[in-house]
Amino acid sequence: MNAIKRIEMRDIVKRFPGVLANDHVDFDVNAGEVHALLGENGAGKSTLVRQLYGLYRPDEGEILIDGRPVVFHSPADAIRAGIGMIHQHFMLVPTLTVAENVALGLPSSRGVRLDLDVVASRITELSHTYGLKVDPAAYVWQLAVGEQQRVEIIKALYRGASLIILDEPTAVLTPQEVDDLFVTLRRMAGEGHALTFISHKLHEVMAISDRVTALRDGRMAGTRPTAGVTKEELAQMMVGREVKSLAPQPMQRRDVRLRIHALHAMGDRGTEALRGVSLDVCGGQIVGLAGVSGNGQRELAQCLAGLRTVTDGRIEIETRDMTGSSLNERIDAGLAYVPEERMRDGAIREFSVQENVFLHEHADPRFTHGIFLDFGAMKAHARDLVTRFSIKTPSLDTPLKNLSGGNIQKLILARELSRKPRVLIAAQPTRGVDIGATEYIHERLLEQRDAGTAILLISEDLDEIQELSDLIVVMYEGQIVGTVARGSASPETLGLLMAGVAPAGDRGAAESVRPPAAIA
Amino acid sequence: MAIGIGGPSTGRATRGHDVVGMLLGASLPLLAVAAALLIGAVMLMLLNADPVRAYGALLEGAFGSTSGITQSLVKATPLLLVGLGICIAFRASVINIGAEGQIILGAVAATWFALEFRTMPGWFLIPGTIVMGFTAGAFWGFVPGILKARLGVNEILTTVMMNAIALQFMNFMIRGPLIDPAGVTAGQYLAQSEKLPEQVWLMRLVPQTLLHAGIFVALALAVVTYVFLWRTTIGYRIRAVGLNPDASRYAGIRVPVYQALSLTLAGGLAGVAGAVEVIGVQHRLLDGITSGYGFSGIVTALFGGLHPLGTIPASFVFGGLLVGADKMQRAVQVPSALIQAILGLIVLFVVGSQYWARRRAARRIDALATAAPTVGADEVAA
Amino acid sequence: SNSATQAPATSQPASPSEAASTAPSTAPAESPSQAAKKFRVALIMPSATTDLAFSQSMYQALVAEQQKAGGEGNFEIKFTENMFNVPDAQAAIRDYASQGFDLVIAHGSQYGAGVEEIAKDFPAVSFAWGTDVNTFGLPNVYAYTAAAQEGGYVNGVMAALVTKSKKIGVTGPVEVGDAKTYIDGFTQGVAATDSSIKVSKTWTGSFSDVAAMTEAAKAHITAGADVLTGSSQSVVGSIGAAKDAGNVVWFGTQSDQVSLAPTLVVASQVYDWTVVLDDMIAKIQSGTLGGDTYTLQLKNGGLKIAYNSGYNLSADAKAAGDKAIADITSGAVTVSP
Amino acid sequence: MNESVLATVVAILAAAIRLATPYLYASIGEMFAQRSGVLNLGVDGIMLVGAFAAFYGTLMTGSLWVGVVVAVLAGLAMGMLMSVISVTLKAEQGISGIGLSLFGLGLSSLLFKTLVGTVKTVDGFRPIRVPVLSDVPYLGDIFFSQSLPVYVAFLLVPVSWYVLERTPWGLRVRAVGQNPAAADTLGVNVDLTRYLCVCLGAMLAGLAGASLSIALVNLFQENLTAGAGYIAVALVYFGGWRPVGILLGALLFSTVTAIQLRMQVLGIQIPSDFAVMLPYVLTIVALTFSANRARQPAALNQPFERGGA
Ligand SMILES: Nc1ncnc2c1ncn2[C@@H]1O[C@H](COP(=O)(O)OP(=O)(O)OP(=O)(O)O)[C@@H](O)[C@H]1O
Ligand SMILES: Nc1ncnc2c1ncn2[C@@H]1O[C@H](COP(=O)(O)OP(=O)(O)OP(=O)(O)O)[C@@H](O)[C@H]1O
Ligand SMILES: [Mg+2]
Ligand SMILES: [Mg+2]
Repeated sequence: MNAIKRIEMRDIVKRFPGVLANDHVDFDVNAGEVHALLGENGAGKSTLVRQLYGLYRPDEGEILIDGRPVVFHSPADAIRAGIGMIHQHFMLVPTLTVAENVALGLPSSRGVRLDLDVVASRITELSHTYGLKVDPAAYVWQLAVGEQQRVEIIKALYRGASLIILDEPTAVLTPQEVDDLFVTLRRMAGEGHALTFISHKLHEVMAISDRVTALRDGRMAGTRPTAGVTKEELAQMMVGREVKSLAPQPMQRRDVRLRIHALHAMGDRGTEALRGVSLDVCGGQIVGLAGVSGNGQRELAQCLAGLRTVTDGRIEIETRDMTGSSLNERIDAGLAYVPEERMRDGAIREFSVQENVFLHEHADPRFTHGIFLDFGAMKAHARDLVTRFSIKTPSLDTPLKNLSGGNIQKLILARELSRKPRVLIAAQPTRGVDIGATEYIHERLLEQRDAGTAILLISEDLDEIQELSDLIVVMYEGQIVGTVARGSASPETLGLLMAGVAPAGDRGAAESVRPPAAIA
Repeated sequence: MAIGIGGPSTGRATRGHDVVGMLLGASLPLLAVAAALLIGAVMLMLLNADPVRAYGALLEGAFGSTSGITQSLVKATPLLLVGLGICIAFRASVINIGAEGQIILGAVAATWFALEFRTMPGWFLIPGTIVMGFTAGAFWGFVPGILKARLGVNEILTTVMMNAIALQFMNFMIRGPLIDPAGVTAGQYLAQSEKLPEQVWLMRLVPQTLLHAGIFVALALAVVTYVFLWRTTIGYRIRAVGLNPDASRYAGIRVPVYQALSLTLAGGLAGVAGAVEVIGVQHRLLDGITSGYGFSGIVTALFGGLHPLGTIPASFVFGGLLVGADKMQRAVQVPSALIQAILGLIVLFVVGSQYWARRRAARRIDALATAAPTVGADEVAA
Repeated sequence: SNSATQAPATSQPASPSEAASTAPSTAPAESPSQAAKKFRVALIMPSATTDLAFSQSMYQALVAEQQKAGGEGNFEIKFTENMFNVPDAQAAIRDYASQGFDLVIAHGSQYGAGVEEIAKDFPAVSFAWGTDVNTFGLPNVYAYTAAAQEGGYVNGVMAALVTKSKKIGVTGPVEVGDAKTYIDGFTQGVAATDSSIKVSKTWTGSFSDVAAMTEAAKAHITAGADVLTGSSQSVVGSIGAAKDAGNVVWFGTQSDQVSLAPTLVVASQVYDWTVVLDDMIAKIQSGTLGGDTYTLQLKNGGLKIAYNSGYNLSADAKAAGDKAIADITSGAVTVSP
Repeated sequence: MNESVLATVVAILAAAIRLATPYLYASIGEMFAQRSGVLNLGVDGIMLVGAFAAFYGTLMTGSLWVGVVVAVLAGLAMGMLMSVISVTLKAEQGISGIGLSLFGLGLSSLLFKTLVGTVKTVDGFRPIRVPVLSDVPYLGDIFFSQSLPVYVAFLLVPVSWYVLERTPWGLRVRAVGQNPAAADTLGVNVDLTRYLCVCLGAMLAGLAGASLSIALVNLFQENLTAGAGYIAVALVYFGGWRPVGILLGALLFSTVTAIQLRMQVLGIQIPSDFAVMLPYVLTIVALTFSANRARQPAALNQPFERGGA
């Protein structure tokens, strides 16, 4: 195995249609160190490291390993050079077992015969050395997100990677899992691996890294030894301005708008995803649903939207039983839904901005004559939204895919809010959106709350949950394992709840497995 | 799905700024055809036939004379009708390979209707047969449609199978229930129906040619299809379903319904093609009524960038190609199989060529995305 | 057309075709001198010239005529094959006519409508079509057909005497046209000879599905049939099956199929269109462009039973066959189509 | 009576085994293409070219093996064409396949007319009676009195299973068909893998054609396959992209066909057209009930572009 002592990227430039993703960036990592790469969404972090991994080719600049220039035509070259990467979006084949995923692309010790047993035992070794628990025989689709990440890391280690790149590895983990991961990373560094750690969470960067490089709009904002900097300096480097945090007014409680009673539903894998969820959301209240992804949040949202069949239990919108009714009926009843997967479920890339505004309402009498679309009325409405929500787009006819992630998210939010919903379900409303847009969206949500809408905020970003929610509900394995009022629980407590551990002595959480309505 | 990039991606785009795309959508397939013809030329030389003379004959036969042009239009009619159906289906990202069978069903139903009500006047009979054709074809499209929608049975396969079934069904009809009595008495059991009553024949537009009023039916339906796809709520949903079924579902659109609907409509249009072929050209039902329009219709739609209006010129060009090919066969006496091979190459090259169309489209994002003023500015400009 | 006026037979009295030729003709001016020398025929067929069946029988007849006429120089043949699509065929017919061919043969009953229409536009060109008996009362249209049932009957008579298992298998494509008339004649022949014999038929539904034909034949063989016959270009499959079985014999039709199984083909009914063409061409050259109908029969030699020397047919069977031919020729036996 | 019934049954089953052969070659080939994410609808065209190549090669040299080799090479050439269009140029796979079918139909007919002209027959593979086994009553006649290509076809079932499930290359194929992006990040060459699968499939399709023209019917004719290639594609779906499933599907289809042809011999009175319809109807019904989309390769019919959407 060829150990990398030092890897260096010089003066890297990478363009994409419509973006200068990397603008003359320098970046280097040494053996045994953790070098953090910090930056907002879209700053160019993934793009930079993807070039290091041979997924993209730099338009300008060069990559050197131990001082020697190298050109990677494909990941195969990078892997051969001893580079491994844990992708922001996992790169696993769900229909294959862990061992098969690890063995994929490697020659077998038995020539034309697969040697999965050999691979399996090697995997068990690695998991001992680095504390990465996985079952080699399990199918990937059966694994929780945290486990899947471990598989990704093992894949890299198995290939003898001496430089390992982790692209936002903590985004999907509980605070405890993050701690475990950091332990692993430390060990790896100790073993002499070079690590690149991507994140936009300052405290993580402070905790794990030896050096930190910040990117802003694809440009270098500087490289510092972590020891020598404060969070505030890093925030400055990353955003280029002060970040204001909002102080929402306490809510005025209104009537219950959304009542969920003992809800049961199956998941995509035929296992029960919701196991008796009960929850009330009142007008003028934001209930934050925290939890590690894959614990039933998605399924709950889909049940509420009428996109997943409820096997047992009841859903009421303003005391009307909606359990069996279709999405359209719920929309008429005043429900609005911002789906988690923006690009997949929330919008149509190829449709124009205007066409996307009317995904629900294209048949609304206001915008049609009979079965014919009334382009005049549609244009007027679309233009109104675009200007009111300050969405950046060349024109109303621009295909949506040419808009930035944040602007797309703004458009979806605008579309949903423009219906003056009685109940709003917002799933991961600011995922993959930069701080500017995030602030904007948060303001809108609070505004809507004060206007009396009942809002169920589903997010994996604990900071977001704690900042916005009047009431925090934690989900674990299809059940609500804790309900905490604003400010009455530390991230650690929440983390433990998210991990399914009822923290001893934390009364707030312990006794709160009852629906919140009961508390009040 | 990857196809259709050649044409404008939204209806509004046709009214203005996607001119490049349209030109590209038009020119690229032509280049592809040229490439295929080039290889054809090599084959011709191997068969020691003179390519120049051969292709001269092809052009001349297609567009060089009244009979050529009219014959091209005669073929363009069913091609356009089938192609329109293909446009609708592909916009819902449903692949319809069943046009052959749908044409047959349409033709059989039309024939049956015209013979059953032979005493009726033309003003009733002509629309009647066309509606019958549509209904029967639509049914033949509905079956695979519903199977896909409800049970996720792959439509490519069901439509292929149903072509075979339709063929046998017609065989049964034209030598059983619908067989020409005259043929039977004459002691020769020809696989063809009785001649249809004169009042159902579509008007011939040019004397001494087969050109018939069916072309107007096709053109009218092309406009209808365009309006349907880009000006109506149903068309909006079909396109949404095709581009992103998930988002459509989240928007409360019943995806399976619109997939089934698109296949049904596609079948209906193919059925009309069958009916028009019967009352416009053959005046009876007989073996080989589809003459491969079910497949060449797909290519035609591709030529037209899967756009109803683009398919109009495409059908004329492709119709001409087919007519010219026959003329070429006569002129240089090469086996008709050669033309078939060349047509196959044309299909391959046309779909292949769209690779560059996509490249081109991608580069256009650049221009749009780099300068991204807010809408306000855009309105000023507009 | 010009060929008619300047035909060698100058002694001929003015024929209707004079009028025809002087009447404004839509035929373009192709050099008369050349046409005078050369007799030009165009042939439009539904299947390939190599189908060992319907289309090939006519194509070969034309080639034979070409030999008689002394080769390409005097006798030009142009053909268009696989014209299953009728409108395309009509385009071809019209095209050939406008190129001033002397005779345009539309070799398929489905072309009738087109011939009727186009012949009116080209009064100076002679058209022939078949198989049918209808000239639409036009002076420049010939019609021709084949009494396939006659040869079928003869084959049937012999088959009845050849079979030992008293089981006979028939494989056909689709139950139409002379596939049907031949097989009907065949069954009549068998029944007339030995009513105890079981004739079972299989229709594969396709003119081209050889694999199905093979399998159908094998089905008959395993069911005990030791004599097979059938029609359409895909019977080659059945013959192949007979070959594999070894002890099964074959009766052919439309063209001589000995080449496919030199020892197993007992006899084939052969269409010989030259009988028709000889007379037709002579008439055309003498200025009569149409009006007659021809039927290939055993009587007029248009249908021949080609015995296969490679197969030793029992004397009495041969005798019975010859007798059947004689009876049909004399009219003692009439076979209904 | 009872004897004859048994005899008929044996005959039908023997025929079913025989008729299943071309489908097995073609479907298993297509299975590889589809497991790698490429829907190749051109099988019928490839079979035709393969069938002619095998026939012509045998006719010229008198050696069946030359015929087989030529058929495989012809299939390979067609496979390359399909790969360039659908893998490199990322064209819509369904349409590319139709184009390939048209081309194959035209090309094979053209070559036949220009090189051979009239119908000729060749001495194809003869049945080989497997010693001992072929003497087992009934079973012997059904299974062990077939020609070599038949035995090979059935051997292909376990072999292809092994290649797909038990070799590193098979693992790559499965990964590429499920999640090409993931395979790509592990240095698996997605396009190359697809090229290999499409070409392997095409070569097997070539053999399928050969099994028709020099084993089953021992001659070539225009459109010899009469659409068998499309059935072969259907059988892949029917078989749930698994060799054994495909085997069952092929046997089902061929058995029904064999029965259908005998129904007429046995004088069962249904119009021949409906008899001929039967296998197709049945396949649709079967597809309907075995609609196992879950097993469908996730990336089937999806061209792969790195970093692309
Ligand atoms: N394949 C691509 N094609 C076009 N543009 C791209 C592509 N990938 C990234 N971009 C753009 O390049 C810029 C940098 O993207 P990148 O993913 O590197 O940002 P990031 O720092 O990783 O953001 P995040 O924190 O959301 O992962 C963004 O504007 C993004 O939209
Ligand atoms: N897949 C893509 N193809 C083409 N262009 C893209 C793609 N993704 C992003 N872009 C371009 O990159 C720009 C930035 O995209 P991105 O989604 O990263 O926004 P961002 O930088 O995160 O800012 P924000 O999300 O806060 O609006 C967009 O304006 C868009 O034009
Ligand atoms: Mg972004
Ligand atoms: Mg990133």
